[in-house]
Amino acid sequence: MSLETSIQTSDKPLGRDDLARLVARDITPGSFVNLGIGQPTLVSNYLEPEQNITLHTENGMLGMGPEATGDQIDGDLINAGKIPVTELPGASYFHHADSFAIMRGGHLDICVLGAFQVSATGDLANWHTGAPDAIPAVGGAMDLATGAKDVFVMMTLLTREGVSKLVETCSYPLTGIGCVTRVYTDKAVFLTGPDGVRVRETFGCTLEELQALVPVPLKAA
Amino acid sequence: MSLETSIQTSDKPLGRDDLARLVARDITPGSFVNLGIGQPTLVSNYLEPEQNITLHTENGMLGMGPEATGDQIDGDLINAGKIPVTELPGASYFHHADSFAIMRGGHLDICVLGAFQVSATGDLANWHTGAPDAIPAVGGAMDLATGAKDVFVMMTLLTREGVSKLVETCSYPLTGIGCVTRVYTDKAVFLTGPDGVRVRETFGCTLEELQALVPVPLKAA
Amino acid sequence: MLNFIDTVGEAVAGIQDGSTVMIGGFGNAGQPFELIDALMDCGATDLTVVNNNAGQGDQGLALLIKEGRVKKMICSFPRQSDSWHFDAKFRAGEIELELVPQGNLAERIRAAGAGIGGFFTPTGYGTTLAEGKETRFLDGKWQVFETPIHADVALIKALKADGKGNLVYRKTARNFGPIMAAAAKHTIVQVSELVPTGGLDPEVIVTPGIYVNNIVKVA
Amino acid sequence: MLNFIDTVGEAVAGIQDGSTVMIGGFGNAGQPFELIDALMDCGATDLTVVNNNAGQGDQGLALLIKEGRVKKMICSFPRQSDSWHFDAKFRAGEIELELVPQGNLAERIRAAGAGIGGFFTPTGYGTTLAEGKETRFLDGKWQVFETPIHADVALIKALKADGKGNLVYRKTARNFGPIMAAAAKHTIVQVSELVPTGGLDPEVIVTPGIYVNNIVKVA
Repeated sequence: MSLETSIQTSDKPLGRDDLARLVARDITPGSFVNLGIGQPTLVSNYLEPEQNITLHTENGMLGMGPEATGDQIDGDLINAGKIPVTELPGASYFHHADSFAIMRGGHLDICVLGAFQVSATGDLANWHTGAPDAIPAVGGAMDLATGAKDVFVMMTLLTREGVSKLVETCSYPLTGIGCVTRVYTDKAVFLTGPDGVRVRETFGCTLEELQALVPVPLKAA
Repeated sequence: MSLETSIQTSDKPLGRDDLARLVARDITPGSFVNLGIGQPTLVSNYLEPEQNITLHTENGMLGMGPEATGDQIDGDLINAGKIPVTELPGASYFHHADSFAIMRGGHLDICVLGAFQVSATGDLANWHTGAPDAIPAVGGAMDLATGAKDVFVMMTLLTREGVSKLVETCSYPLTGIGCVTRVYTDKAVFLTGPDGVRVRETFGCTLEELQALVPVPLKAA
Repeated sequence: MLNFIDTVGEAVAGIQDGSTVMIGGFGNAGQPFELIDALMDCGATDLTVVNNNAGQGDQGLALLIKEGRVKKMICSFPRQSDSWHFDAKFRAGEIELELVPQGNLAERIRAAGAGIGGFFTPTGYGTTLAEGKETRFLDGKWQVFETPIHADVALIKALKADGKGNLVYRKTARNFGPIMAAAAKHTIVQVSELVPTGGLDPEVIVTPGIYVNNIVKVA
Repeated sequence: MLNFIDTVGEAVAGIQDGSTVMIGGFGNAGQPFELIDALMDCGATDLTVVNNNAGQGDQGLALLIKEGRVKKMICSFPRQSDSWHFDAKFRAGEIELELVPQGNLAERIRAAGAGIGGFFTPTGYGTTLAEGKETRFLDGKWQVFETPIHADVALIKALKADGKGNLVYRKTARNFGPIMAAAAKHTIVQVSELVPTGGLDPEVIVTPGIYVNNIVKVA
């Protein structure tokens, strides 16, 4: 058995929920975590109470609970995606400058973000396609990318057109430089850093097959 | 009757309490005020409830009440001079950065400070004698001098040696530049500004007699 | 000077053409809808508006933009599924946009209130949003120089005010309210409840009354 | 990581020689006397201490200074009627002093916690305390460049903590506690009362537990 197959941990690509479960499992107990809008929000469904994870939302709260339903819905209690959420025991509220001081001061252990592209050295592009007619919107993405101790990205490895989003150099406008430490995709988990890309595990492909899809040199972690 | 005598409002120099009463009377109703350590603290004894003045203390409070006595004394409730004080209805507490943001952000209407020297253009020296063996201590003096909309000084006009503390140029190390707008002394009230010194009123002397004591050109306000 | 005012119309009556107006809220939470409607009615135009977003749907800030009353938006997240009025004005070149990372937006507003003339932050370094800005290597990181955002007026929403103008907020509706109140020359607050002076615990007040000018109770 | 610890000795046991230690309090209000005594007992030396003052009387920080454990003080107001131990060390040239205007001290500590690499402030411009510092004309005023004060450890005092490490304070004893908790790598808190998680109203928490590492209840 080759080294490549030894890191294949699933016989098919992971779906969004399986990937979210994997990210959730990888979060160190006791961590303070911010989950970005979109796919990263799914991670909250798979955090176990015994992990004692505290969720931060940029709009001024620590101790955010699951999405609100029915009578729980309260327009004054929303997450960064403007979706009604709930409050867990031990939650706290603060204003926007204090909330971003938590992010920018390096106090969050992990943030999980979506991405358009990630470079081999961990540059992140997730806020702007660069299309000339696009109206840009950045929100808290740059603050999270720069401030969190670890930045995890969740994305499909390929675009709909089959092009790798893990790239040598981002062609989309950057969100942050050298900030991404892990990339969770449907086909593999990548560890990014100044020394290039290592592959922790693959899903439904060998490292060799993965390398054929990705334009940056890969090696097993 | 000469112009000089028309601004003499007392036939003798003012005592500390009379001066404090005068400062208190001059504070616009509804103002937010910080009273420095020492002589300025006396002003609080003469503020009338109907003036609706809110006192700020740099160590984290708005709505400070009079000095605490007897059972009111609480070690957790002190003023900038570390003297136990009381809390008025409508008071609020905040941390040190928020407290100094109030001062530095220009939100206080008036601060009243003591001084070693004030220059003709409103430079203030009140934190350090400059003596080589003196141990310096600055506290919040520079923040107040720079941040408050109006800086009133309360001091005796002359040192014990009879030297004017209102000077052409401060010889002591500065606290702030061009910040003082009024100087309340036992012998006169001075208005300072970029155009020099005007005298609003004198106590126990004529403007001419005052001019003989002070080494900067004076004119009536 | 603190004033308790009966109607939102009177509360915003002093806002001048050409003003910079901060508007609290993140999404709908903390949006002072009634004050924005009153600003719409009062006719002030040529406004620079500071808000996290650039209006949603057909109400509030979105209407101000639609009616051409906003010459410039300073915000972090203008593009949303229902930001069609902003989108149309922007594509037509009829509104200026200063796009600011949300943390820089918050910190720049805070700086204005706290008397800070400018600061360095790592956020945005190496991105198009930092183009042309001064950079410096500090604390082991490249950082970008950012300046305070001052405003003539802030329109914010709080839960309660006491007789001294002290404010408390509710849950994530707090968001930009406290820092905008401190940054603006004139702060106008709509509250759900007025309580007597002494009716708020001094330990829990979020915005001291020193930052508040006009208070209007909204049903 | 949050730990509830039984004794002040264990709470401070990890403090290394050469550390920068922030100590809360303004005068006696908010001084964590028991933690300072434990620091005295634990033997750590060659310390840089950040506090508003430089010790008073014959207790707490004054004793640390007397025993030669503090190589440098960063403070705004060292000279007091009863600061004799600091005065003696300073006159003997045995302690270094960085004298900082109190508002700069607070803002520099806040900057460290908030990830700000430096800022401009008018405070101190034209004075000896700004000598040699970069200056710039901003917002119509000359301003001075100031840098964050980071610390290895903060020792602070709060009134209550819940099971998540959230803190509330009491009256003017709040002072430097919240900003020091955010600025230090490791924050050690003595509290008068522990309450269950959920026992503090989320609206009134001053220091969220994210800033807290060791909590010890002091009788």
